[in-house]
Amino acid sequence: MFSKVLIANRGEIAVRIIAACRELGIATVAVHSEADRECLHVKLADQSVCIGPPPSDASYLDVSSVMSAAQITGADAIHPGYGFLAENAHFAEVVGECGLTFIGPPPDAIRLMGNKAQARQSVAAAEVPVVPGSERALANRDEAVDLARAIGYPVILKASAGGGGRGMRMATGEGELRAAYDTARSEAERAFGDDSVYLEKYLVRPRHIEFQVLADSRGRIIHLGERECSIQRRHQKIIEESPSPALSPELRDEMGRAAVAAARAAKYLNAGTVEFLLAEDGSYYFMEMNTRIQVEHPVTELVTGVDLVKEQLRIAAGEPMSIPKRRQVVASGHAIEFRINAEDPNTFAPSPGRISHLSLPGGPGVRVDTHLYSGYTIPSHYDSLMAKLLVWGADRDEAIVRGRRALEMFRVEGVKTSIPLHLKILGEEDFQAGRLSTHFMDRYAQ
Amino acid sequence: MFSKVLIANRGEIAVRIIAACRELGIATVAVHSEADRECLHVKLADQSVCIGPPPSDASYLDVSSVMSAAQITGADAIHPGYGFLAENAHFAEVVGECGLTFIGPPPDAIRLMGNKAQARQSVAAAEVPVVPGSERALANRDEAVDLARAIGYPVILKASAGGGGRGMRMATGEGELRAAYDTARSEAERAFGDDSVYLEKYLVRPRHIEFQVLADSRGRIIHLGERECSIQRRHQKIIEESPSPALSPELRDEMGRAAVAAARAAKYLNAGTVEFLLAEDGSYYFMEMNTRIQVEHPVTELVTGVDLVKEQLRIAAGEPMSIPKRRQVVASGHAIEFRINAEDPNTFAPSPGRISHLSLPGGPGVRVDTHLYSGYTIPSHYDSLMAKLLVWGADRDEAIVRGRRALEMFRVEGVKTSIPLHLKILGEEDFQAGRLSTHFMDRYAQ
Amino acid sequence: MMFKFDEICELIKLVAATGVAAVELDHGGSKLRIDGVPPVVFADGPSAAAAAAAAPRPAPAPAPGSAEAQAIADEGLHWVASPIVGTFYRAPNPDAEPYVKVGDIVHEGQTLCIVEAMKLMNEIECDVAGTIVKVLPDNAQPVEYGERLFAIRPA
Amino acid sequence: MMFKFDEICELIKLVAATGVAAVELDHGGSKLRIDGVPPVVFADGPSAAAAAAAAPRPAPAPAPGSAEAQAIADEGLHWVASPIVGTFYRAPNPDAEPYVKVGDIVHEGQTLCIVEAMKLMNEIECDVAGTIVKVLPDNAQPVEYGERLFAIRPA
Repeated sequence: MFSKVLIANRGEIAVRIIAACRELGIATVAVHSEADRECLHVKLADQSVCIGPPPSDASYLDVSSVMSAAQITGADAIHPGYGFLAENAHFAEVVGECGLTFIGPPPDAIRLMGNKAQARQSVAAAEVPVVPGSERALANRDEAVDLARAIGYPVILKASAGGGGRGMRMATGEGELRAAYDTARSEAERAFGDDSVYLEKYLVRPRHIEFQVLADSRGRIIHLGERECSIQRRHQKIIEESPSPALSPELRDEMGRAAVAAARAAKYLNAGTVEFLLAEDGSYYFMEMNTRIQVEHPVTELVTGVDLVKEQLRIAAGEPMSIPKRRQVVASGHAIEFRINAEDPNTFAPSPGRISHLSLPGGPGVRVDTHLYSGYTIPSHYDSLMAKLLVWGADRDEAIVRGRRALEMFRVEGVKTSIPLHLKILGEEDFQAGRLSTHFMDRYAQ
Repeated sequence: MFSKVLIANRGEIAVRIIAACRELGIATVAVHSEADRECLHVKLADQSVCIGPPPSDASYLDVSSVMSAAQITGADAIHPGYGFLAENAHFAEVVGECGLTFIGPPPDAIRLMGNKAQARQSVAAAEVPVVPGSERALANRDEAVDLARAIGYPVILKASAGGGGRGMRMATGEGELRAAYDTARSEAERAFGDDSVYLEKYLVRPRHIEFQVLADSRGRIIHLGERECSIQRRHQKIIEESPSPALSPELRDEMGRAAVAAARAAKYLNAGTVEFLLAEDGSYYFMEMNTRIQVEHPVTELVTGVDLVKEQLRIAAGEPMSIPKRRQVVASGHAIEFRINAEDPNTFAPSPGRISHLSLPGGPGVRVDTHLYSGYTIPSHYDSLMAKLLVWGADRDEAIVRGRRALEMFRVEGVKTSIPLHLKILGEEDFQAGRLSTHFMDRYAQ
Repeated sequence: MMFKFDEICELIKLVAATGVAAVELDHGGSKLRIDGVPPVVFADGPSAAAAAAAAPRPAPAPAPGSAEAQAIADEGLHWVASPIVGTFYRAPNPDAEPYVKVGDIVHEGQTLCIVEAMKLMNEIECDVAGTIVKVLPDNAQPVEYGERLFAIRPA
Repeated sequence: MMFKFDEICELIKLVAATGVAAVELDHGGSKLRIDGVPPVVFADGPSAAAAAAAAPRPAPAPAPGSAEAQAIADEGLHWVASPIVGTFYRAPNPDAEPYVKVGDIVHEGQTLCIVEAMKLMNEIECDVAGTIVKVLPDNAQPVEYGERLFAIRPA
């Protein structure tokens, strides 16, 4: 096992990694920008090094500063957390070249999964379903019609050069598609100066379902069940839960096997997440693989009892994962995560500032991962996540009422928080009934 | 279910009960003394009433003030927590006479178990083992010798009028007993003015093992496994854990059945705890039954997933307990509780004062039940318990390393705490090996 | 130095523990001053700063939310507070006249009101001679321990 | 100074921990004043406490634990801080003379030291003309970003 790990991150995930290291008897080095001198991870680590000014690109994203900090402190491994350098294949390579261990997958796996087209090709070759479509630009209208007939309606036309919803046209039948084809092309031309469009199956109200996988150097790859992350706004997850109210044991088993196959195809090692879109008809499609520990990993920890960050450390050190081979990982109960951001609950505008009063919820089934303390000033330079509130209940209903009471007992003064938004979502009949989709948050669109 | 519950307690247990009430949709009334205006339970409850000056006997122990507070707020039930009025049969009776529900056992069960001799007789009649002995004063030395022969050595002579260790004499054989008999009598005479002594089997290094029971109005009585509470000082528990490292599944089953039999003999209702002494040879003896929720109840909650306080509320409201009948309550993993007191870790002297900085541990397997917040002043009028730190691990070893890291990440400034004591205990080889007894803390005696 | 380092530490701890406002020493050209722990002030609304200024809490304290008690505080008035939790009644029965009303001259030992607790009618007596300036709770209103009932201008 | 540095540190910690408002000492021409942590005011709205606590932090701050930096602060000196994380070297190689030593007169652009990071030797240049008053890190000592390396009295 490592003797000293440098944590190339800040805030709650740095604190989380310190906890795992301590439990394994590993010394920790915190790095921090000038804006983070008072951040909790700096106070809790065994050593700390200031690596740069407040902007991330000159501190947390600066490979050379992070590596220097590792060298002057004698760390033998680096945990990147999530964000910042976590999915930077070049960084992972540099760490290895300097003779240290990168706590994450091999650079090649990061690189493969970081390229959407290559990732899609790689998992499709492993017979993992991908969203059916043309991938390449369509030659003409007839090709679109033929393809749509093959994959089934509804379909969506997207600008090859596009993004942000512009140049996108949905069609539920052939007539509509023929009409939409020209519109989409001219929109694409106007918006991007390139009129090529491609076609994909359109998923009406898909759910975001992701599977946690673990792969060790002994060739063992397992999944630890799913997390449903459909409650998101502009692709930012807000609430995650496990198990998903939409999965039958059979579907879970099938998707889990697909996730393991995707990881195997990437020659994956360490913890990773395979994201799927789940259509209303039960069909599912690979979206992408995140090659790092995720913000919402505690949801899986709560229902499985597995400490994912400790597993990361064990796997990176060349040990087998600690989950007994004969024991199937059995999820028990239901867990929900609420991301508590320092932001206005209505406008979503960031609300940095000083925490003048703090009282965290406790009691049964409550977990709080945070770097907050009373008197701490949330800097404006980084993301607004200030705490993850997690609840566990014997079933989904208990998790929901527990979530409500924990949110009510979570008292923060000095900054605006997303707590009122979470309470609003919990009050929605659709949420309570588990009727979720990635469009859930549209109801709150301004 | 109740619509409004008054909580006749303060501090962390009042906060714990508020959490349970909120999860069941019940409004809460906090009561508080003048010293507790700023206590967290007052801030978190829906309503609060000041019931008296700081001393407990004029506030939290004043039946009339508590009842008046219930009446002016329209509460329909009272939860007594632990301590204060929790095991006061008269109070339970008054609550009933006023047309409110006492959330606890019937007054008769409280009264029966509150009388040590009657409790012993009652459970012995239900074939629950009690410490063998004479119960009454011995007539002469020969009676002592005969009795000792019957119950087996070692035995202990105790002053009938005694207490506090004076007039107590241990004997490992007949010769020793004959010699000790006169000494014990004359010591008893000198100490208490009464030379009568009785004899009991002496347990060499007993463990304190207690079983959590639940009984509902449908006649169902179950146990939820044991807690080992051997780490105690002057009968004050310091660390509790579940399961006990000393119990085989067979012994657990047998003692659990004895605990249920004891509760049934008392016509018990609601949550209660049956305490046993477990001798080194595996024999066990009923000590007493605590007719209330206990400080250490979260240990059981962590390994079973059952919310005991919510079960208390359901049972008191006449509902069946929510644990499915066909589902055996299965304990999973290992839980340890550390009582964090505001006291000097070496002298055990209370250390009231203002919390100038607070940062609670989080992350996997950590639960904190507390009423602390940064800026809160711990009053000197009440007990020194300021937080209960609980950890869960997949096994005892994980629970221990997690306990260590959580204690290290628990940062309190402004008062002295027992955190260093806990770290010292965790470092003991005997603790790590599970070699526990009620004499464990003797090594730290001053 | 007049004090050793350890002694100064002890003094600081003592000041903090006892809650005294300040200790000042001036001896032979040496000076030592320790200001005590400032009171913690809680407030729900925007009046936090104002509340912070009003540091020392008078005993008995005004009931939370009792705005009027706050408004007419600090005028040299004497306050009669409820010694028990219960329901405040201004008169011995619903049809009777109130025991006292604003402007009445009262003497020590005179009954001012009843606070009912546990079906017992507790007569609250006046502990000062003077004039009733204010009756704070409404009739039949619940009152908590220490809640202010009457403001009296001592004679 | 009447107290040693460590003792003052202890006093500061004690003041913060106990919550006392201030400690002031005046002895034999030496003065020490420690103001406590400002009181916490709980409020929903913008509060005075929040503003009071937002004490301006000087930039670049002395590295934590850098006692000497603390001791000779605030004397109108110019500080040269490390722009990178790495290892501090006073000379271009182990056998060479240091680039500069205390008392040397330096000019803008002059090399003062090397900070090695990732096997690269980064020459740190002087950004002011003046006299070297202090060299803070020892040779071959690791330094963090913003850590003070030299104190220079500007010419």
